[in-house]
Amino acid sequence: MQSWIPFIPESASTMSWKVDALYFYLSGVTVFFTLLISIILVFFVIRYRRRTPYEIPRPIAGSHKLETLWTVIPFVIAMTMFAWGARVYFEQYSPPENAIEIYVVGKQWMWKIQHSTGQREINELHIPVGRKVKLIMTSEDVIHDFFVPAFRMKADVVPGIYTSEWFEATKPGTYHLFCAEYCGMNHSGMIGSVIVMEPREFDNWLSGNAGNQTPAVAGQQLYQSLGCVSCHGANGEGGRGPTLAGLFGRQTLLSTGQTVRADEAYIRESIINPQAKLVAGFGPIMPTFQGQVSEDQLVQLLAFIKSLQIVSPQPATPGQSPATTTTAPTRATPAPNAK
Amino acid sequence: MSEHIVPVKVYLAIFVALLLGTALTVVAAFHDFPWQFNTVIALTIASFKATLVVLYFMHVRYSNRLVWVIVIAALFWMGILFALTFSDYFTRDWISIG
Amino acid sequence: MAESYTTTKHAEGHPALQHHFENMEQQREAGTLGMWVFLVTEIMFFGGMFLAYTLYRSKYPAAFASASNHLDITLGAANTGVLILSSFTMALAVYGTQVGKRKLQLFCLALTIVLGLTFLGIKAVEYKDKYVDSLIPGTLIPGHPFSPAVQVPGESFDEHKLHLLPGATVKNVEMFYWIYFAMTGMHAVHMIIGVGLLSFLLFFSVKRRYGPEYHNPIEVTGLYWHFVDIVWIFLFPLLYLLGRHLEHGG
Amino acid sequence: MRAIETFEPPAPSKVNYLNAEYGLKSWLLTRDHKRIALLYLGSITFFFFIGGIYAMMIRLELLTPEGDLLQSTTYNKVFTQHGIIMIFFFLIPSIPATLGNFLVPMMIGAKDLAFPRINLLSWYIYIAGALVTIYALLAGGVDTGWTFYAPFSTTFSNSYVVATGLGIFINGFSSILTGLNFIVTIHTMRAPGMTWFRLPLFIWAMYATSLIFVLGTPVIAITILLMAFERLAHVGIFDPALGGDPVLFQHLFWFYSHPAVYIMVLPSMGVVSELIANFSRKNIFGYKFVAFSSLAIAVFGFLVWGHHMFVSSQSVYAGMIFSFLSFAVAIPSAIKVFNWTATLYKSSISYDTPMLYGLGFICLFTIGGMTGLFLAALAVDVHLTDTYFVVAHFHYIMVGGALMGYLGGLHYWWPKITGRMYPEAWGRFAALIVFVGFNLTFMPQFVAGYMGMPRRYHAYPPEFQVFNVLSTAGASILGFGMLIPAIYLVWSMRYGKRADANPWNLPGLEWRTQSPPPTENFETTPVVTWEAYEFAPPEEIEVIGRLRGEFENV
Repeated sequence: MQSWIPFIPESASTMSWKVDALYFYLSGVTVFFTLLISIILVFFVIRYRRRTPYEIPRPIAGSHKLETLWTVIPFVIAMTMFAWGARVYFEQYSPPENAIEIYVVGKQWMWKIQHSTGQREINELHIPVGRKVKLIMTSEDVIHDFFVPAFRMKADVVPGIYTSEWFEATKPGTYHLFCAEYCGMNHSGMIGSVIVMEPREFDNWLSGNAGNQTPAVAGQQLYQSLGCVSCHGANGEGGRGPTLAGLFGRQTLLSTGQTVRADEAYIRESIINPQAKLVAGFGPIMPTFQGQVSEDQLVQLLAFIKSLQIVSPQPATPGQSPATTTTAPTRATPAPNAK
Repeated sequence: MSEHIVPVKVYLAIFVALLLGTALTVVAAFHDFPWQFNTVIALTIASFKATLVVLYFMHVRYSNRLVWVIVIAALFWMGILFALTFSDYFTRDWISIG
Repeated sequence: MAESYTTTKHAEGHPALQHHFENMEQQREAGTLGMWVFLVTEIMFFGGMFLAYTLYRSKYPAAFASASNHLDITLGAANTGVLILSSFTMALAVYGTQVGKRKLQLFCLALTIVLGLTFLGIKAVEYKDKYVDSLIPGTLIPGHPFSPAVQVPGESFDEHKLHLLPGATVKNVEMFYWIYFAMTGMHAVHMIIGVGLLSFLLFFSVKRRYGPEYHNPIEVTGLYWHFVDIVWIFLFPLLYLLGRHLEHGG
Repeated sequence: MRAIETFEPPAPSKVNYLNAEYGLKSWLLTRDHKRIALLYLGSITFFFFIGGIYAMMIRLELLTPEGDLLQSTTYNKVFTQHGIIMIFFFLIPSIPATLGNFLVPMMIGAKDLAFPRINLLSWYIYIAGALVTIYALLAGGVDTGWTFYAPFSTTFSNSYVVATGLGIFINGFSSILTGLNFIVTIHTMRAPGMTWFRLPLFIWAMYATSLIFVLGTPVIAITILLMAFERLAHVGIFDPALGGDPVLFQHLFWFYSHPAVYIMVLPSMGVVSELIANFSRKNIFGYKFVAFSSLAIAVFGFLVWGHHMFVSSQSVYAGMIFSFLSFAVAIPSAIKVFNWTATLYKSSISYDTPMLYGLGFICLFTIGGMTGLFLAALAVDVHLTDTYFVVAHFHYIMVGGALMGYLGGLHYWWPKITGRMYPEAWGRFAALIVFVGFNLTFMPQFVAGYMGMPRRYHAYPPEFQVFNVLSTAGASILGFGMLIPAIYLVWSMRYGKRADANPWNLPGLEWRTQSPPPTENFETTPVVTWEAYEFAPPEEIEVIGRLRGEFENV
């Protein structure tokens, strides 16, 4: 898997060339200075070799001008590298709006992936070309890292919190997926592929693999079976517990008087440690669900609560293809049909 | 490093000040101040007490520059540890993953 | 401190002068500087724990306040007083040695040891109380897990029960107690070492080793002792006091 | 050019520190810094070869893409133990505890370090830590990586994490005591006339290193201790299942472990300053800049640890702060490289073995340092971190930098330490082999890294094989190159040509006493009246170019 430039891996995302460009700049500066120093060294070593055993060269005073010169020039060059790197980094780690959301759960030693349309995969990720894709990731055990060299993108997958990374593939193909944070015995086996498809093929793939519940639907079932309904209401309208419909992404007033944005981290914390951030006006009556719901199920509950946000007619988010949104089959989850 | 002998009176005064500081911080702890002032007050009193111990009991006030540099360096490095670690934790929410 | 020696003084011939030093002044300087540098490492050592404390206190304020309120403030304050007094007697011991008041030196060294042991005794009582209330975190004591009784709202006050403030969970209270035991335990280890050093000094003071010409060991041990005192000066408010007002306010 | 004036050699004496006393007890209870240095030298050499064997196992396994030679569990232990042994038991003590211990008192004109008993204690602590670690390795080994990331280390690993952690914890105190001893010695025990700006640059480097020892090591000690307790007693600080934060572990770990990189390379920079000046018979260009850049590196080194955590879920803004500071720390290193190069201008360069290592250091350190910029540049680091690029980069610093300096220094001071010369021809040959083998080993790893090969993989996709074959071939040459000095240095201790007091004709204090030195280093306390690297009298100083009026006093 190589690009036409030697020693550069295939470029397959909108971010690749930006990283490569900076890499070329850095390489150029490195080669220039290494050659400069080496050539001067070799020249001096030959030119000023010791000719007679007892000779003593004249001592030379240092020079403030020279010192200033070779302090300021490297500093200026370093700052261009910093600014350039920071700019692209900010882009890499700022999740875009309107991206396809895909949930990733890492565990020793596999990647479990849930599309918001219900498809589940293990160690494979199918995505369409030319669409922004955002991964929301967490781990069941140790720290992992979702690394796709062709996209020049990686992010740690940390237990206990959600992290995210995003990319927009530019070229159909099959690319390496590596775990890049050492995670124990079979770390080097925690690999897989990212399969980038043309949009039409991707739609085919989606419909060919339809039949699974969407995470939101699975979350809804959990919501019922875990008894959340009794306090939060069947549709999240609230009751003894706070309202969930439309909660996601909103500022929420807490009993301490502070406000907090109801994001993934907040919802996750409120399920496994409900007393931590109580909504104003509600007592500490909710039991903890720590240990009772897996990371997969947490992701499903999260997806369900997010879906409650959409009260008005659903916007046509392409992630949810018509085949899966209109009817929400409530049969039990079959064995994962992805490899 | 010429040696300086601190008079007993000074030690006694510092000792009394430290006891008063302790009493004050306990009393202040039960009082409900607005915002985070309970923490601020407790830490200010503790820092004041520590400063007295360092300056008088540990003779830093009468010591040479090197000792001052060492004390300040120690605080500075603690500062680095705290400031840069919390530069991470305090700015995490600035970009939400959602 | 002399930046460089203009003349090479010959050894003063004091029996305590080590062979590689030029004179007692240089030896004393080295000893004091060595202890200060060592205290810097100690600050950084405790610094790691203070960092963890700060992070989790800001992350779980309610749990930390609840746990803190369960600590015995009377014993904590008493111990603070004991330690301050011991610092005072330590300073006097150094003074006594410097000016050659031998009785003051011996008496204050002995008193400092007694006060150090008092501190450790009170600490032991506190630890025992925590053991009785099942507040020993994790499996630090195998077979005795962290399982405090929690006060139910409306129930009559029971000092052995944990009163949880809104937003606090038992799990995070457990983390407070681990930080509490780690920090006070590490502090107690330093106290024990300090008492050991002081006993050593007392033994040789009785044998008249230290006096106005040679008192560096007492001086640097004093620096160490005061440092341990300073650590406690911060531990006391951070562990015992912060969040007390919530107990009464709500 | 003028002819060298030969220093008056001290009256030869048959008694030196090596033969002043005999018997095992005279070594194990010695308080002589020179003997303690040799105790350290023996111990770290032992660990160097253990670590080297692990390195060869790693390279052999990676010759083929399949995980055929070692099982993954074995491989994970091998790379972990390679890292732990090489870093904590070889590189960190290497130059400070051997060359530093031997030379700090001699170069400043003192009879010993300020605290000889503490110095001996530090060696025993090192040995205690080493024994505990060896126990852990023999009992079953450890597989967490040398970074001990939580929660893998605290909860999930099934290996001897606590024992290994204890070994490192104990070993840390040996570093602290060495650093403390150096700081106090340099402050209080300089000979009359030895002012701060007359100190050899090696002393400045040791002073800067000691600062890091003293300020950084306690933090790793407490971190490892908390990690071990968490594993033993399920008391949570780092494991999210216990309410902890695994990223806090990374902050605390790298607060020490990034400056630790400078612990490894700063002493080498000090050695190289000595080599460059002395083997070109020239005062160092911009002495004060080189001296203060050591301190600057020690201080700035503490401000950049977060560049190991750009993808760790650390805040994007903290990442930018750390990136900025990381670029800033590159500047003092650049200043050093330029000054070393400028020193060679119009000098008289000899091609002795130590100088070859010194020149090799400059070249390799330049590459190592410049590739560090890739990892400080945020966006590129996102792609490169945890790949072989990182592996290549830090080996350029630690082997190409630290180890080259160590070998150069060892050869340079070998006649002083042992009173014997090493065989010069073999020395040059080995230096060449090491240089070639090293580049062949690690240069391909830069490419493999950018191509996307993750580190700590025991099996890898076949397209990376070509880089790994080159790398393994290079490692064989490098390994061979390391064996040659080991053999001829041992050989020379008995059969080498006898060295006189000042075999290189140098002005430094350590060359103004017999080889090997007497127990108290100098017959009488020296009085220093000359500047560092003063080969010619100061009135002959030439001011280069049209920079007249700008020069500083050397």
